[in-house]
Amino acid sequence: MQYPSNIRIVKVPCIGTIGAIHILKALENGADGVCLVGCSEGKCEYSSGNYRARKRVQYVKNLLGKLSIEKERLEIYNISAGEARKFCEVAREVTETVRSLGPIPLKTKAISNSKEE
Amino acid sequence: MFSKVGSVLVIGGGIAGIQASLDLADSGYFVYLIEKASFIGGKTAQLDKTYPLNDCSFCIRSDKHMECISHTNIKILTLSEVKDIKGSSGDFEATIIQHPRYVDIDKCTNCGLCAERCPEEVNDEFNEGLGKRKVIYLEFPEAAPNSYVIDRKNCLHFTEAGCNICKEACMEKAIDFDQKEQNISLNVGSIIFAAGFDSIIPPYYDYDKLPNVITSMEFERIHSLNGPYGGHLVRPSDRKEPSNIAWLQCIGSRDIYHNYCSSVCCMYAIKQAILARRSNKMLNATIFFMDMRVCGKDHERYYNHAKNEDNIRFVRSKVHNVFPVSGTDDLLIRYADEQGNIYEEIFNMVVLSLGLEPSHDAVRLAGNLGITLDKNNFVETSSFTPVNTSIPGIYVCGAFNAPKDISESITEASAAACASSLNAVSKVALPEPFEVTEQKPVPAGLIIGGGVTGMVSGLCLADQGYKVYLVEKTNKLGGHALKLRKTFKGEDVKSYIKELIDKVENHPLIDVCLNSEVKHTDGYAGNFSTRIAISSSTETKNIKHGVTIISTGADFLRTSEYLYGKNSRVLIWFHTDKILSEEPNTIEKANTWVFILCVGSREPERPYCSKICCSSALRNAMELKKLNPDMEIYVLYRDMRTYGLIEDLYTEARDKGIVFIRYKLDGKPEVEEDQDGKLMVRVKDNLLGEDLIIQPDFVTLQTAIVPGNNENLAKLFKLPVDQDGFLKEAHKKFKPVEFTAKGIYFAGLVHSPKPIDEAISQAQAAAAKAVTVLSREYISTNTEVASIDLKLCVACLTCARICPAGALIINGMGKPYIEPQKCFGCGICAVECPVKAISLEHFNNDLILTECEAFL
Amino acid sequence: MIVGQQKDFDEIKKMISGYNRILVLGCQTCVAISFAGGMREVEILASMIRMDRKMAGQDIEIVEDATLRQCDFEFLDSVENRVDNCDAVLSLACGVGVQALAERYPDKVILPGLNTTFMGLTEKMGVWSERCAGCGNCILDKTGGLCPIARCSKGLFNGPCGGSMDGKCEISPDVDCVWQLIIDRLTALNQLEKLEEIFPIKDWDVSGHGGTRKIVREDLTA
Amino acid sequence: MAISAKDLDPKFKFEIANIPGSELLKRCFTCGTCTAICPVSNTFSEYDPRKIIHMIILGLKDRVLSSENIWRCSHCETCKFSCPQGVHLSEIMDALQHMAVRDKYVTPDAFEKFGTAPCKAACPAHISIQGFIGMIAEGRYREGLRLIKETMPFPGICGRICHHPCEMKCNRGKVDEPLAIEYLKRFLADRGLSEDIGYVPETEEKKEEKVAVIGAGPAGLSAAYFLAIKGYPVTVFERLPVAGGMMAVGIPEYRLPRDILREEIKTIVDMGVEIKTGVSFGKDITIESLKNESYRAFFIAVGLHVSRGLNVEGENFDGIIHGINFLRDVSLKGNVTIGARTIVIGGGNVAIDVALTALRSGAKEVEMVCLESREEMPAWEHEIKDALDEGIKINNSWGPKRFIEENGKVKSVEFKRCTAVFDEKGRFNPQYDESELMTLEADTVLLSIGQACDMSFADGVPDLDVSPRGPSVKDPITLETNIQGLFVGGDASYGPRSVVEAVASGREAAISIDRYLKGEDIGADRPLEWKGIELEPQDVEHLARQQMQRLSITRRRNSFEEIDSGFSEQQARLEAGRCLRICGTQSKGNRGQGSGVGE
Repeated sequence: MQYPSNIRIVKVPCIGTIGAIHILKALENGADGVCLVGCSEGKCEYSSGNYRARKRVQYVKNLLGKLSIEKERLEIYNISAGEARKFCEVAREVTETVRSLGPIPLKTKAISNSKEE
Repeated sequence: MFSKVGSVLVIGGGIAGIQASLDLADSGYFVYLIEKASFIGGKTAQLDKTYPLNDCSFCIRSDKHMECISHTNIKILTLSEVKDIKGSSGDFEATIIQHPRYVDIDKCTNCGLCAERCPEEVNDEFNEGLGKRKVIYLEFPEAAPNSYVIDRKNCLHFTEAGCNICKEACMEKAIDFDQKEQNISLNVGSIIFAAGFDSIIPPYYDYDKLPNVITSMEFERIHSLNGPYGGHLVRPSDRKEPSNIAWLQCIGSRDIYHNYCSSVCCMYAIKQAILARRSNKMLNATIFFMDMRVCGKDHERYYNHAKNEDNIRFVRSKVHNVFPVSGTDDLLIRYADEQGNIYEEIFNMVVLSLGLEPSHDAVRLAGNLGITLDKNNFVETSSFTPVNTSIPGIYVCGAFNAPKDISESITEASAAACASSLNAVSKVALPEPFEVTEQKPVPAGLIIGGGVTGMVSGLCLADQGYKVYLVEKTNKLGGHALKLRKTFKGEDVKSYIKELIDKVENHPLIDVCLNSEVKHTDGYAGNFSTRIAISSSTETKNIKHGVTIISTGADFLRTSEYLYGKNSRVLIWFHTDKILSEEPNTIEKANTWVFILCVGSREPERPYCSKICCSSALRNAMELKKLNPDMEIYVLYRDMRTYGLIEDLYTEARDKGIVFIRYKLDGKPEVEEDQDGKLMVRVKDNLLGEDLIIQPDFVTLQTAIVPGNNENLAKLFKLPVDQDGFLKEAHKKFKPVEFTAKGIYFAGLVHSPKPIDEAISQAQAAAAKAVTVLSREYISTNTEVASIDLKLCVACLTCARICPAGALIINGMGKPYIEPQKCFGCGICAVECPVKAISLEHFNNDLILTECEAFL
Repeated sequence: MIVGQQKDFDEIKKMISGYNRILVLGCQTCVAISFAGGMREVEILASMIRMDRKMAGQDIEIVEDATLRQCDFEFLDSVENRVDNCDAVLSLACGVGVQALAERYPDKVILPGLNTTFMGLTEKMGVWSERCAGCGNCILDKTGGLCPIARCSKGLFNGPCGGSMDGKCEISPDVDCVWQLIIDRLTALNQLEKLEEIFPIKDWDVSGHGGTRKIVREDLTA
Repeated sequence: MAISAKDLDPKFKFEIANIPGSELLKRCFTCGTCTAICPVSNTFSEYDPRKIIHMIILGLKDRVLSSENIWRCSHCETCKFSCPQGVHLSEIMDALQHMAVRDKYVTPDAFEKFGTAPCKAACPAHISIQGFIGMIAEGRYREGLRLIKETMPFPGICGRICHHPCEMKCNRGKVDEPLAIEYLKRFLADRGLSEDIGYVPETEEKKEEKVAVIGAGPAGLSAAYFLAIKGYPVTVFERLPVAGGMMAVGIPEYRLPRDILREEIKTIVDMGVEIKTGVSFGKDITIESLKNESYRAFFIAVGLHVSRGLNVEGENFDGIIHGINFLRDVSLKGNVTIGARTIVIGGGNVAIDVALTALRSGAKEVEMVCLESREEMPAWEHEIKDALDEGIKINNSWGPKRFIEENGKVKSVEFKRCTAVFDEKGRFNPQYDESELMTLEADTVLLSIGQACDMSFADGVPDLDVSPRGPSVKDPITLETNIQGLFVGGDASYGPRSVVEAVASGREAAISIDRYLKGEDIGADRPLEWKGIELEPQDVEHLARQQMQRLSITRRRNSFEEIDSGFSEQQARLEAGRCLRICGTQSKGNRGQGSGVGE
């Protein structure tokens, strides 16, 4: 079982602990996409962490829209810890999506814009 | 006097063994956990999802595995077997053989290089032989201990001397072919058999020849993401997705070879059918069964849902043959419906719902030790001491006691932990709590409800030296059990209760408060304070206690159906008990007696099974027969739910000539009286398609068990109540006697209807859980607790509003305060705090940020 | 408390264009509670600005900070250095805070990141609604503790208008008719007769219509 | 129509359940397995065994006993091991039928009207042949084997050497060829041995009364087997050093490998039967000595182990050997020297065994000489064919006149033409034409002209009525003798017959002994007679009978290797699939197929 090597995993006790700022920081610092992986809906050990995270992802997607960054770069999935295979699949899927979008405009535009100058 | 030894030997590292070990270890005992396999988890580890929540089995149990592996009070011996046990209660000498793993657990990093290189492949037992594995292997990625193991029998190093490929591949130098078998001698105070079960080998159905006839465990593996087919539901012969699957129930159960019910198969078959339908919406799932035995909490609802929402077809017919359909890999099943019509249907795959047999190794060992086994080789236990074997100091829990599911096994494991701890007195040091606050737990328990359950819990705590306050609403102890005569095994309930009440009333540490009710309660695990009102006076009493156990029981339905209340010969179950004890003449004069089951249970307004009605009806019917052998007894039932070893009672009842007639919910029996007040019962016989008119002298109604006034209780203790009005446990499968809130437990019928033996084991389990709190040197807190920087806090209340644990309160000064006993460290408050005043001890915001920033 | 709402990002972008060293300054009081201008929002906004500038190929230096209250000069002293070192301050405080900042640092460009919306309360997590219009002449004693000035769309004083339907305001079925609430409440309090008293014409002088309001307590002044 | 109390007889279920074999009746929990599996139900929709059981339990006595349905069971036993609660439908139907006759719901000729499959009826042991064949077809081998062992302890033996009268009666024979019943039985037995699914019948709770069996041949061992099932402690005394009787010392190894025999005898020993070999009844032990050892019942089945004489001149010269002695010596000693030119006198199956064994024991040339013409020969056709195939010359219609010696050793035999073997009444009374003579050279002459009983056993039980041929039976059905508690059976009591008949005899003896020891009426309801129902199969596709692999002629020479190699699993299933499966049922109605509804 393998997942793409260009995925960086940040482990958190509950997906509910990931705030908008964490997602933004990751993107700002060079991640081309961010994928939140939490427990299945209704199965949160902390009762509502994954539910909150899902709403928060929507919020950040809106922020990304304002920045003209593709919303697809951010996604949230519910995968339980036993579903290693599903995780790998999702990881591949996410990588594929992000790859098809290309590098985050943050990098490309920064380069092209600076060239124009 | 011999000196008692402070450690306990737990045989079997399945879910029951793990739970028993954890409870004992948490209460300060040292545990040796012996497991035959190379990993702990047992059969549960092979399961994909568990009913009735369809939870990922691994997610939840893996916590327990890790806890068990890392607990300083537990020594796990994998690849080990018990060779012999000598000595007696309090001082046993056990000889263990530990087989070599050939891999150093501490060095192995699970890189997998060894297995990659290993040239030899064999069938993978963990996947029920459906896949292959190397000879050096990890059973499954999350196996605990998480280390590779060498299967000596097939290893070329041993069979063809000299293969060293894996050894050379290992960078960590973890492979050691020189490891030798070890004899280990252990001195323990008590022993718990948690040896579990072996699946019955399918005796027919051409299981060995037809690849698409699979066992239920094979289905679990196929459906598992870490299984042989990566979780794709395909059939073995051609790896194609089946479009219709049949489940055949009672394979190796309820037959002449295994004349008991394996208890779990109905539920797991439904679960598997639901999962199959989820992975393929177009799939036809059919379950062939005899009686649908879904008696546990929420099980009936699960069944109804499967039938009505998931479109799973249930066919009441036992199937004995599966025929190959030539030219395909499909299978033909022939079955008869109740009217006698015979059908033939073709399925792509057939799952045999295999029954449970007590672990063969354990049977041998138990036999050598002289432990009394019943005729089916399960350990013989009494309803009143459900985890005690015939040898003092040796206890049993889980499926070796009787067929049972995970939650019942876990309950029983805790019960066994409780019972065995009385034999092993001296304790070892507990691991340091993460955060030590100065407070010690109040060494007392409050028990609410003075029925059998409450009394058993109370005695368990008191016998371990804790003060017990037993609060009972009525003016006497005993509860509804006072109305009962006998258990399903035929033991005398009355004398048991009398003895129990005596013990409770005379126990120096038990303070019985009759006519009392709880008015207010406050605090947290280790330190509760509760106000009790005594109904006869205006006086109230304040109690300090470290734990609370709720055992307020349940009530019975006062029905208005079937002329109850209008004709004095229509009785409720306990009236029958009464007549049996007090009116032998009445019985001698009666010619015909009718029992009607499921009165008020399993109906739209009460969609649950009351679990005890079948056995209580049969027990009373047998007693009636004994007093008057000529009496004709009819039992009108919907499904005969004599699960587990209770099946014996059903067999015996049929042997005695009791007549069983099945009715359907839409064709309930009618009870009428003629001009002379004589009773007449009309019921449709489904087999003959004709009405049967019985003129009984008495009709006994097995009325539903209904929840007591749990709403109040729930409000008082801030506890969740389920849809049926019973208390709701923290997790149906893995935390069966706990609430999410710590320090408060429950036992007995307040949680769901159950027979006396299960209530008693739950009572012991609750006590075991309570002891894990009471036995601490300090009130323990969770390892990860949020903390608030009050300088930054603006008391916006956000945290208090969102905390899922209810651990955040705003004190009178307008400042938030986190109750460390309640906080479970999820970090949600920290991320939501608008002024960033909250952080998580081990997991603060900056750490995540740093990680998120480390991308370029 | 004062409830604010962050300005649209495009507007903020326009506002800060041309400035390359910006202090984003939050206020940890009212607007923090309404999730518009606390430290948490400062971080998010700062991150967005940085990303936006980066995509435009422009450099920007952002300093993130927040004061306990921006509407008190004393709290503003602590950020003096930071203010000095930037081209502009993007304040996430309410209008009062923005102005306090502007007054305290007269040479600095001070920009508002929020629209200050109303005085109100948190109905539940994430929902805020207006309760007080600051009219300077409270009549809540007569209306059962519910303010028709702040909560009646038409600011009526003597009972509901003809548009009140099923307890809802005619402007939207989501808005409660405050007069319905007032009547219900007074009925429950058995004080319905209070409504029989006709409200006199309200003195709007104290509501700001008479110029900027100021309160002086002689006993407290130095 | 509603059923009311007056229609019900609550005692009915107890009445039926008290009949042996029907005990578990009340265990029925109406799962429906029996109905789904029953070939009769599958062809005749009125017949629903589950309903019948349910009606018994309800007490619908009149309705059940007057129903035609109770007569429809074909006793195929297909359902026997499928009922999860072990209810034996066939036995219950039997009980119902007898009760219906007894209580005059029907006249006794009802028994005539319905019956069973002709194979089962024809089998002396009444094996439920159609049942075990059905089980093979469904892959339920273990159950098939178990079903055979209900009535026959030697499926491996009888699967090889049985004269299979069942096959003669097979209804399939009317279409193409009869089922290979014998070989299918062998298939189950072999599979049982090779795959360790061998079935050791369960024995009832141990009883007190000891039973002695004299003679460990098929009859004696069968009696021991059935008595052991009933829980009796049984000891079998055998004069020879091995158990098995003629199966061990008569039937040659190339037809019956000895390991098969050993395994099937071992099963009986595993059931608790003690076999004492090398014990002569009449010499080492007697009835008196056994009674002193507290044996309570006796079964004598000593067989026919001595050869008849010829009464011909020179009969006692060296080189003239009795065929059964020869076979016994080959079996026991392994190696018997025999001349290059051997003559076998006799035309029965044993003579052929003797001839073929001679061929395997070193004889270069074997000729058979018999009184009968080729058509009259008592040996079975396929056996004669085997002999001819292996190059044995058969001289028909010759009788020995005299033996000619050289140095006291036989040199040649002179034969006279036999003109008729039987007289006009069909009795054995050979006529000769002394003018037509033939002389054959011989190094060895093997006489195989009939067997007789060794009467020395009579010394052990002087009071027993005997005839010159063997012990006398008082009642051929119960096998009682003039001595109470002493029963006789097997060849010694009725003359030379086959193993399966000996098994039947042993079983009848066991029934008698059981009833005797229980003090019951020994003769009641006996014999159990089966009527095979003839069928005119129509529209049946022709399917060839499966053929067994046989050893090549060249490999048979000088080798005792088994000739027939048995069916492969595939062959067995194909062959079992040829069974019509409806034999014994009366109706040909067909049931619809389709999807049933769920709950």
